[in-house]
Amino acid sequence: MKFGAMFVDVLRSVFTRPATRLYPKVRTKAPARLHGKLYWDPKLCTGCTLCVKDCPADAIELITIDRATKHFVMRYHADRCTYCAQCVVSCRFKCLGMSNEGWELAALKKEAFTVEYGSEADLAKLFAVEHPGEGIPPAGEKPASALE
Amino acid sequence: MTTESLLQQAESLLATMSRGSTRPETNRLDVVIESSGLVPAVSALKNARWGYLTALTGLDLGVEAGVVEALYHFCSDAAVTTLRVRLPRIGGSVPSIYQLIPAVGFYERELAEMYGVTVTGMPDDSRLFLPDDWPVGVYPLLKDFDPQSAQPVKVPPPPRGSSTGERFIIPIGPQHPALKEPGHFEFTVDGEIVTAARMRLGYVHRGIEKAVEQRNWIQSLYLLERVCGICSHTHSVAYCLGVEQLAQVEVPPRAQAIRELIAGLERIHSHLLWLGVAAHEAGFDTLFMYSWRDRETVMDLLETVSGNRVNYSANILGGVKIDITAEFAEAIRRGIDYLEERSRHYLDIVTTDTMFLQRTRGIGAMTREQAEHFGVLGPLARASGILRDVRVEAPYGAYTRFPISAVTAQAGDLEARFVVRLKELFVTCNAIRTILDNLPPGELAVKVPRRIPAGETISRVEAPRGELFYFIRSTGGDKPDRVKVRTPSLCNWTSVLHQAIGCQLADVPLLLAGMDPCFSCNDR
Amino acid sequence: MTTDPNYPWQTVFDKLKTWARVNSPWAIHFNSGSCNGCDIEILATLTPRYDIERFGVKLQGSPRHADVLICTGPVTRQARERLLRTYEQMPEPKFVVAVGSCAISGGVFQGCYNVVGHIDEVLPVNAYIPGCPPRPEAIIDGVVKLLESIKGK
Amino acid sequence: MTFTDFSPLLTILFFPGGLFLMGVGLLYEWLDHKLVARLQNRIGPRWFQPFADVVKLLAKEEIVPAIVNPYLFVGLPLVGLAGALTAALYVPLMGLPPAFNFPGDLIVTLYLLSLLTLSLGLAGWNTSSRFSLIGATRALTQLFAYEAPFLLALLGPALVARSWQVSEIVSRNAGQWLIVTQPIGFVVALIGLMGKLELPPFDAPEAETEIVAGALTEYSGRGLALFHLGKAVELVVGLTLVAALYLGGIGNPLEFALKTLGLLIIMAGFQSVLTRLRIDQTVGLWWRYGALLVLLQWVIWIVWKGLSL
Repeated sequence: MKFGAMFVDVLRSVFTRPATRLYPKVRTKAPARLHGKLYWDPKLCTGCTLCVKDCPADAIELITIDRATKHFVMRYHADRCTYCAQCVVSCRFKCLGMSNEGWELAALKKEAFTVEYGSEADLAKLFAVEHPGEGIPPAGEKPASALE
Repeated sequence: MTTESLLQQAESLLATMSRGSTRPETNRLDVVIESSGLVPAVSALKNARWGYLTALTGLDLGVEAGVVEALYHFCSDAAVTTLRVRLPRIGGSVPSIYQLIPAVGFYERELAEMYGVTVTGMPDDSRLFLPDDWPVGVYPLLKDFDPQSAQPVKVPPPPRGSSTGERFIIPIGPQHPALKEPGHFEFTVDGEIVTAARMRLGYVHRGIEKAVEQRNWIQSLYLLERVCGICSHTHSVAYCLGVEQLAQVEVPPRAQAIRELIAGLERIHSHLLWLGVAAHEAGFDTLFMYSWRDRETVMDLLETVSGNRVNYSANILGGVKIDITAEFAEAIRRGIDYLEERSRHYLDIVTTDTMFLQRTRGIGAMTREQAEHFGVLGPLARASGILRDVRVEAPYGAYTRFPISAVTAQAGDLEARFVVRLKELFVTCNAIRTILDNLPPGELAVKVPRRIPAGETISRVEAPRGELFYFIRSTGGDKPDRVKVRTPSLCNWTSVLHQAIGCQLADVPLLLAGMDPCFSCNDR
Repeated sequence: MTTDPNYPWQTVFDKLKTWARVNSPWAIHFNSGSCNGCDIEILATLTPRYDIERFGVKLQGSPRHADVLICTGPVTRQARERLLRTYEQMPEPKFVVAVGSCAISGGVFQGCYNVVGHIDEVLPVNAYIPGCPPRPEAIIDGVVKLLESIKGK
Repeated sequence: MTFTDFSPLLTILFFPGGLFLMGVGLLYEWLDHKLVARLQNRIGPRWFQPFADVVKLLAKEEIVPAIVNPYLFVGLPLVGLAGALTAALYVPLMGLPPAFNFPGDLIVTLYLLSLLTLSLGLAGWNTSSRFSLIGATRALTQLFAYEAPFLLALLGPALVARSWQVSEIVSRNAGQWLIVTQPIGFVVALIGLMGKLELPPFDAPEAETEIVAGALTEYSGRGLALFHLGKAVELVVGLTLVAALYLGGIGNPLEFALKTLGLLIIMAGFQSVLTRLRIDQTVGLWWRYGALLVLLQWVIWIVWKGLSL
């Protein structure tokens, strides 16, 4: 039986620095394997949609621009994503990956969470289809990496 | 006794009630009985002290078959005996076995509200998981359930508990600082003494068991992982084991070892988390802060190894996603050494600190008989001297190669629960070291077909809170037909609510914390 | 206190109020159907490694004391009314933060029969923190972004 | 120099009463939180944290529940704060002689200090939310538990000085470290102060995990801020009293500030290493050990005095 068994720890804390990390002032690098935001390489994709089928949260949409020439746009919903990386495992052509840097995703508006990946020309085509009569958006209006 | 002789014993015990029995898997006996034979069959098993009731699964065989089944699963070591009661889809009825096994109360209420089966003689037939505004006569787990039919109905507001006379009701939850998760309790107090306890679940009920039927086998894995954010890995392991048994694929030994390794790290994180929360409930914030500070060590390890801090997604069907390289192994060893030293220190604190012992020693004591009577599982049972640990009783996966020894204590009070959980950390640390020293080489995963062969299987896994039970049924499609999840918390509630009566109100939060409740597990 | 905008003390008072609000966001946490993952990460932000008390954030038990409602999980049918009631009990000005993918969009629980939807279908949300669950650092990041936005108002 | 030379109004409103006192109180509160945080191996709040908290609460909407008596709801926090502020006028704040004094002011001070707990209890009863009711019951139970031992412990120095006037006791006992001759009294007084302030481990009346925020559960905005300020003021007054009576008088302001700081550090240490006591354990502790030990010390002291005469 002891009175104040944590005294040792408490005393030690007086002479050591706090365990607190000073985020956001000081930022430590996230581990290499961290499952952050998804990224997609349009060049390798064959449009098999296995990633879409296996996604547990409907976070990925693959929009076909031109099936024959394998032109697609990927619409990724960071707010639905569960960061499980099943899509990365399911993809046979290694065109998906998860970044270990894109994890500070907080935003004040939900619109920021929908990201479109694809070549600039494909993105412009998609925009023209979805927003008829608005003309081609100026470059940089809807950048591929809106979350960064 | 071997599994085989246990099953033979069960078969002979049930011979008079049996309407046909099968052996679907080597460790399972499936006995079809009439609903009138249920009470004699359960008494026969109970009187012979054959295992314990582990779960009650409802099963809808579809509109064409016109049959709903109630499966009563009994486990004794690795042997599982299932009593299968066939009932008509509409108007089916089974007798309640609450008088024999009080732990069945929650399961029977679940069966009644999910399948519309009448359970005659239930002591409490109020809503368990479904919301108050759920229409009468709509049963979500039936195959022809239409979500449109479940429109909210008007309910009279619950009578506001009066504080007249001696009935003074303290509501705890669903939003309450003592509960990080929503559940609702009503403690009737006389001064500071609790005289009655009631509980309402269902605030976290999302309907995962139904949702699984609409998702393919792979999607279901991640959905089930999110049944609970604390023991997420054990849920996915239980599901993977079941699916792999159905698909009859052999998971590579390396993958099995990595699964056990992650499960070990998860157990450390869960127990340290619990230690902190329990200390916080007792008003000992410094212990909370220190145990959570040290817990960050294991969180870092998990994040480094798997990429996520909480829902690791380490498993895929047929193996694991992640490999443990030599560099990671070294980091894990270092972390484990530190954590083991700290755990010894915490064990010292919870067993010697005078003020803390005043809040734990002799409080909520549960004898071995009581624990058996209430069907308690996990550390709660082990603190009362019952060796109930699936990893020891029925080793699965890598536990056959890297066996683990169970920790038990005799006192059954809150202090014993602290001691059992902390000592489990030492055992776990040693197991992790053994695995790291003998990590088998080879593949990480084998291919599992997208369509799983038809069949039924049971997988049992030891979660940090106790035995986790999965019943999985496939009809050969690309989606599961039924996944039943029975989590340890649900089994432990009955005992804790009984213990609360006669306790001080101030002891209630600690008593609730003592069983390490997980509402998201309960409610699914 | 007068409300005349020409009154010179008014701007000083307003500045003081905003300063106090930004530096003392007391929070209350409501889980309306989450898997627990976000909840333990929120709790982890209080502990020595992250120590969100640095920013003046304190976790309160009573909604009457809180300024920020931290919501986790999709909204289940049974929890919906309680979530609304907790929000109504909070005194003005109040802010809502949705933590975790399923609080923002339903995440994996989209289409479950007992899930009403995500948080912003029930309450006005001021900041979203996606992740499953977000790392404690990401939660701090979200809180800082929310405080920045209050400052700007 | 005494402060009675100044206009009494100035004394009461700004220095050493009123604003100055609240400022010092909040600073001490920050110190307490910061110390506990450091002992828990974390950084803790910034220095202006309590000020921001109070200003924010004052600027917030105040919800008056429908079932309460609104006059009591609004009035009780004022009474509590006023009690604590008035008590401050009779103690040697910051090492300066008390602003007012009269024979027997020690007793009056102690009762004024209890006013905060009493109004807290009444506020809890008035709100009649279930958590508030239990919080109020516990607060009042605790009041009756520590009040007598605390009083007995502070009367020890008075007995030595043969006066019940704070300024008299302080000047007659100047230089005498009564902590040495009356250690039990000192410990009981310090722990009694922690009980009075409902600091851990005596925070059962506001035990978050059991009864949310106790008597204050329904308070928001201004009422909460005033109770908060009252606690802060009481912290300063209590520390001043214990330091002045037990730690060798007031000396100069700097020396005195250091003495109170030392007491605060000891209190922070107690707060971090001890587990919350149940209310029945608190009562048992005070009556079984606190009161009896102080009485025992009195007996020893009287016998010793009698022998040496």
